[in-house]
Amino acid sequence: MLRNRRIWLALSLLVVILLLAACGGAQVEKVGEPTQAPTEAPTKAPEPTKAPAATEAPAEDQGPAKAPSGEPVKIGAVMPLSAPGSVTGGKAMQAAFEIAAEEINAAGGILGRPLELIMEDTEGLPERGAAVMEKLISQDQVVAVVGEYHSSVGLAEMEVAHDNHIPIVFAETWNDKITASRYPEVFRVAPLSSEVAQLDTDFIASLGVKKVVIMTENTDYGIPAAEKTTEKLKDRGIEAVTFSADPGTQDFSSIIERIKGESPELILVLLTGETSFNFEQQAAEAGIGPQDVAMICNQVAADSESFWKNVPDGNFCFYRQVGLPPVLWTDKTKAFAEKYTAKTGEATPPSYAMEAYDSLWVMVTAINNAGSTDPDAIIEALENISYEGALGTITFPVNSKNPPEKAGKEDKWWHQFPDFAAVFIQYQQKGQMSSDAPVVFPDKFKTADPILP
Amino acid sequence: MTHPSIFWYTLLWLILWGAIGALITPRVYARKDKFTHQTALLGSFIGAALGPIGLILLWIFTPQLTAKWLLGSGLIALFWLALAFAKAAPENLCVTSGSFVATQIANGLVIGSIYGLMALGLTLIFSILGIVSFAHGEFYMLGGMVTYYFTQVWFPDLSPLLGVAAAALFTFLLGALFELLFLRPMITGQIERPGEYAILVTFGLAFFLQYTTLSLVGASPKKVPRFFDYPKITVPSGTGEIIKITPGNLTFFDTISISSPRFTALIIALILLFALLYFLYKTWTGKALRAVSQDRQAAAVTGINPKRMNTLAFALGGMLAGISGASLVQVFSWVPWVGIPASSRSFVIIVLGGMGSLPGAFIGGLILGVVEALGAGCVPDPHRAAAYLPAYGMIILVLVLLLKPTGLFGREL
Amino acid sequence: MRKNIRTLKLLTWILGTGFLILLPFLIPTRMHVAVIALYYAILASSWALLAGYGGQFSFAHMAFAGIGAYTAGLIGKFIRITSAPTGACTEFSLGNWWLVIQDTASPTCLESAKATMPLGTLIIKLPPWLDITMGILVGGLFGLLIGALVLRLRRTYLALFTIAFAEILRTVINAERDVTGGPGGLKVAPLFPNGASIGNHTFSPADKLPSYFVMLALFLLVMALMYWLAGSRFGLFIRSIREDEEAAASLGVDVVRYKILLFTVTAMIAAAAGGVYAHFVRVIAPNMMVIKEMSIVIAMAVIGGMESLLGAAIGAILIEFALEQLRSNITVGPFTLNMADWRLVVFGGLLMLTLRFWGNGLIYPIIQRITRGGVGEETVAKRLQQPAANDSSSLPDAEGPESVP
Amino acid sequence: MIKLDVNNVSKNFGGLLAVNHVSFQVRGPELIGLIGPNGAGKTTLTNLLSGALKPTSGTIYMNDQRIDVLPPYKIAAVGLGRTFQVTRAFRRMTVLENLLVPALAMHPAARQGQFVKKAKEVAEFLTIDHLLNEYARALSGGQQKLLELGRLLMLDPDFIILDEPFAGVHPKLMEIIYDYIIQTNKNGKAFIIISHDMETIFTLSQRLLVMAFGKLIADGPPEEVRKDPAVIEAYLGSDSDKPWQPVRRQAQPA
Repeated sequence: MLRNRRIWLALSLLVVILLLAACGGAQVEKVGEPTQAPTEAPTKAPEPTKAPAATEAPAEDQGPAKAPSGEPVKIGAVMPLSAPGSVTGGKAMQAAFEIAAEEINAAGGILGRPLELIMEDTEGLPERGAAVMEKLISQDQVVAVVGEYHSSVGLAEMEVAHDNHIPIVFAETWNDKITASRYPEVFRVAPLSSEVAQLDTDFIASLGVKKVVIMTENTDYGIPAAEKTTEKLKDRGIEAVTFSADPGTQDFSSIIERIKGESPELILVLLTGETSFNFEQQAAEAGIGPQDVAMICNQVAADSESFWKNVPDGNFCFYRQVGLPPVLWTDKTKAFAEKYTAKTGEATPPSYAMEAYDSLWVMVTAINNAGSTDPDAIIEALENISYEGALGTITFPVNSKNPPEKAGKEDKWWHQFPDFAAVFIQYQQKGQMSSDAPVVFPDKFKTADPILP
Repeated sequence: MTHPSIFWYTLLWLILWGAIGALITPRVYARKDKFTHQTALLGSFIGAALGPIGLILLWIFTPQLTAKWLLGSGLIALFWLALAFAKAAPENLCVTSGSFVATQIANGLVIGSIYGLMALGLTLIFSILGIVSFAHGEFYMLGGMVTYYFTQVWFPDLSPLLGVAAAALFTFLLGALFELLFLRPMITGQIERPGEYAILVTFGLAFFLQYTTLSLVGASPKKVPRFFDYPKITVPSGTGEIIKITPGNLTFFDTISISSPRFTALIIALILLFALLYFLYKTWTGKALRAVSQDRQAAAVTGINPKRMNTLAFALGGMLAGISGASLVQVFSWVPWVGIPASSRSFVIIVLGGMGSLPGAFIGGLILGVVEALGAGCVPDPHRAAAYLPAYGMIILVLVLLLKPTGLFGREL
Repeated sequence: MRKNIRTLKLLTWILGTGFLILLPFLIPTRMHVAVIALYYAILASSWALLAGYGGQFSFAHMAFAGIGAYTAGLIGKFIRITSAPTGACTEFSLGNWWLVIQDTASPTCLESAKATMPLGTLIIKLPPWLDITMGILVGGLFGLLIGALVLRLRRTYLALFTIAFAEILRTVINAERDVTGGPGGLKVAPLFPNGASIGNHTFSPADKLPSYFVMLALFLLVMALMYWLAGSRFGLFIRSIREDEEAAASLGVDVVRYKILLFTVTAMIAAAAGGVYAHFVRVIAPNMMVIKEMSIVIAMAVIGGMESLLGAAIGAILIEFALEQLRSNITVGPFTLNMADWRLVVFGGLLMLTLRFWGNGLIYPIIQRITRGGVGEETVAKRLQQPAANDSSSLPDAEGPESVP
Repeated sequence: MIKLDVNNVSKNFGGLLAVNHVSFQVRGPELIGLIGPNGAGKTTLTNLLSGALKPTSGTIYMNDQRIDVLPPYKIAAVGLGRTFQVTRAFRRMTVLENLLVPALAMHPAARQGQFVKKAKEVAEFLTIDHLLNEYARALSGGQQKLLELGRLLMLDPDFIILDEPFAGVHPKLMEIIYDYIIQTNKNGKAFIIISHDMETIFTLSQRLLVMAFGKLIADGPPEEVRKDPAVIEAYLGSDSDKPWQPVRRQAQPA
């Protein structure tokens, strides 16, 4: 093979020139010297990493003084609208964003200027999410970004937001790492994955089961969530075995047989979106569905219409609903729910729609409070915000003035909305609408006892 | 696995002696001036099955190669592998539970028969047109989609079987149309480099169909409820059930459990298989098709129009994929990209069965179904077992290409 | 005449290169797309060399880009050079330095070892150019292995095998999330981890401009390399193999060797592009290898002109910009077209129509017209005046497709 | 001294013995004709000699080197060149490029420019020099056959096998091919020529091999072979083709 010396010579030449071209040099770290990792510089004030690059210069012109009046303020919204992302989730978020944008413009817009919401499809892909953020920031020159459904995409997006110093309010990304990054630009109105795991554990323990199978998805959301739940269940003396599958898996028959072999008393489905429907129905057909074993279905079951279409044997499924239970709905929630039903025809808005709706409103309120579109001003306004939304009163109490060390909290609480509520609901009748299905946990919101098979 | 080293060392041993056998045996046969064809394969099998002793005996006696030798030594090698696995992972369900293994194999055979049906279409196209259709998975996807729209959206009261028939008709017509518009020019000499063109244009068709479907129907999953709710029957009633039927599930001998939509799909696949065999062997058109696949020019001389046979073959092949999809749409949720893994699978199957061989395609489908089911059922790490599903097919593909590129029933090149 | 054409060609090259160098100043806000466009240009033109020149249809080109990207990313994630032994990680001594691998069994070994290592110990992450080089080598190795396995068989097998290989590679990267990060992706250091400075102008690591010029340099290098290869005996042989393998073999061309060589070289080029891409986008996910990406690269090469490296590259750049431009929805009367999906339909249809009606692509004929100036047709006309030929050859030529074994 | 030894060579296609224990020897620059009815195994034998197919049993030696185990390109290097029944010019390459391929393949260290002059001479000899920069696909069928012969001259093998060199060729070009064979043979190259054009083959060759049903049924000077009863039987027996008429078509082997 080496006879064609000249070709190999040329190839090595290529390598050498690449070497010269990419003389980026190595990253050198010295033991004993403080590193520049953001996690280790908590008390440092948000430092604008703005570089004097040509590509970013126009962003400076976004200040209200220089801009002509009446020119819209641009905010980016990111969500998965095509596969492999969760399209169900993305579409719901899109509808919520549209509702919020209409309301905002009807209420006088931002800083007296109209809001232009630029919605982008992240396809559920991290690299696509990063590219979309680049596009929003450099090409559309948005002043802030809201949204996102998938944790893995959110993790990629927050890096871009951090690099470009653009504030971002995440709507439905649960991974603890997002706020644990302690980036000054990153805020979140969605719950923390670890806290949800705690809730799941409490519920499972209240049912009195001893053996649980967790069916999770092989993603940045699913694996950590399964690990944390397993850990917490173990503390309560409950054994848990985890199986995982890629999002989009079609055939679960082999896994289901293996799950049968474990003879679980409860199956916790952490697969998201459409994949969860696929699993739940196949499990039902194999005889370990919700009618045979207690099953906590994925929260997309809240979309009752598509749930019953995809999982006709899904009776007695439990699912977790994040967000206020209907009894605690604020006026804002009710108003939003009404508009959402009018727009989409669904009975109740799913939690991610509420979160999307609130994330945009929070951002706009902060910009109005700040009185400018300067990132630092927006971040400061966000840290001080107290906004009455569909999810309750949104605040970010752990922030640069009250860092986690001082608040006695873990890093994950940084810029995190702390008061999220969640309940467990059970479909107790075939074909039931999610708005009619009873709340079974926690006790204070309970409308019916859980039915175990 | 409790003792993973047992398994891995056994595997290494099998591979080592298999490789030695494959490399040296043909030389030994050649030196003795014997028929060397496929002796590499025989050597690798004997090496894996019986190690150095078997190889030395083989080299001393150099027996005439027969299928029995291959099958026997192959089975022995598989036995060693299974034994090593059992010793390495004594707690694994595949080792402890016979009913689990039986159910996995049964499920593998059921799903494999549908893979086989789909691959049959691909191999039919190959045997007549001499091309591999890279859009085969999209016909499968469309079959399911059409069934969904017919039985769920447009005519909600329609019998599901009519939905399947509609899917068959649609994919048949689509196949014929594509053949006429894009493949016909190949044989009439309008395309300069037909071989390359065929690969690319079918690949382009796959892309086009997939995204057209996505744009039209959206990405949210479509689901057809199972075609038939079986009545609740237990035979014999009382103790010692042989067959127990519930609306969603069938249980045989109290051990093998098959979900009822899969069983329905199996029945459809089998009916179709027999219909196809009848068509190919008993009708004039079917005989003409087979004649064309054997010798184009000779067939043309006898009055068969090979161009028309091309159209028919492509349409039929697409239809087989379409029906496979239509019969599985009640098992899985259906999205516009379900065809991608399905087509990869068909490629593995036709290489395994032998390009252009009809029985090869069906048997290859069954083998792949069982291998995938056992792989997903037995790989100890539950995180990886299902995720690696497509990789089991890949292992088969590599082994076939290494050992016997013509496949199980392939014609010699 | 001939000299004029050569000057014209040279002029075109200089103009084209100049245009690409000046591009950042024309579209400063679109640099991200510009870099991605160059990435696709490298992939499409190297695929054109493989398929258009060599007749080897591989669907694993994106997989090789993925191998390059992941090798670069994984080296950055797991491998460090230290000036003192850690005593905790897997490590190899290199004289005074230690090569440290933080394997998945002990992912935090280096962190914990910091406490015990002497103060001032240097911990060095390999520079991007080195891990890209490693990526190229690993890509080449995979190319060699696959080539050796499949290229001795009929060419349909290559297409079948590579499509399956690409899917499996993606599956494995998805499944091995401890190592690769799974579908959530792998973070990669920027191309210039410490920023870059030209003169007294400093760029931050997140700036696109330095990355653009690195990708541009790679693109120009790869084009030069491929044009040189295509013009050498290697190019002659692979084209003869494309035309007729058996005939080429009967004339003494070592068919299998040249096919493997071609496959390996193009795999390495794809891996190089993937490595630079990884450092540019800074998060890579297995989805960069999906069939859709491969389809787009093929559409770019075919529409540009499979038999022209330049045509494929121009096709790639134009299509990438068009694809990004076409993302926004189009409303026609009461209907809103979701262009995110429909644009791919358009390109899928265009791919098929181009194949069917314009076998040479849409851009290559334009290039040909510029560079050949109608010379080809002229001599064909000359030949037609020669009465020596008898074209009514009765030899059967209707063997059907794929008659070349 | 050119030497070819074909010893007991057989080729089995899934039960069909296409070539059945064929043996013959060639010594020196002979000009041999190979004839036989359709499906007799002539093309299979050619493929076995050139390495495109591997024999099921038997051995082939050329100049005392065993070649049946070698890949085709190495057989070409040993000194055996061939043409194909259906012309196989590299259609999307120019005539000049077509001619350069074998020359460069034979001389790994040489530069491209070295052979251009020789290629021009060869093209001139075959009267296709005005087409040097033309794509081969633009050539007529006959000219493509000439191009194939030109490639053989550039390859410069000791032993040349021509498969149907006269089929479907304009009489004027046929003359050129005829001259080519005679002249190259005089330059010390051995030939095996397969043809259905009996008239030409009988006048051209010094020795005739006759195959039927995979077997070599006759081997000798043309006059002797013409009288051989086995040959007459083979041609008149089951096949409807008339023995001494030129046959233009021959079916492809499956």
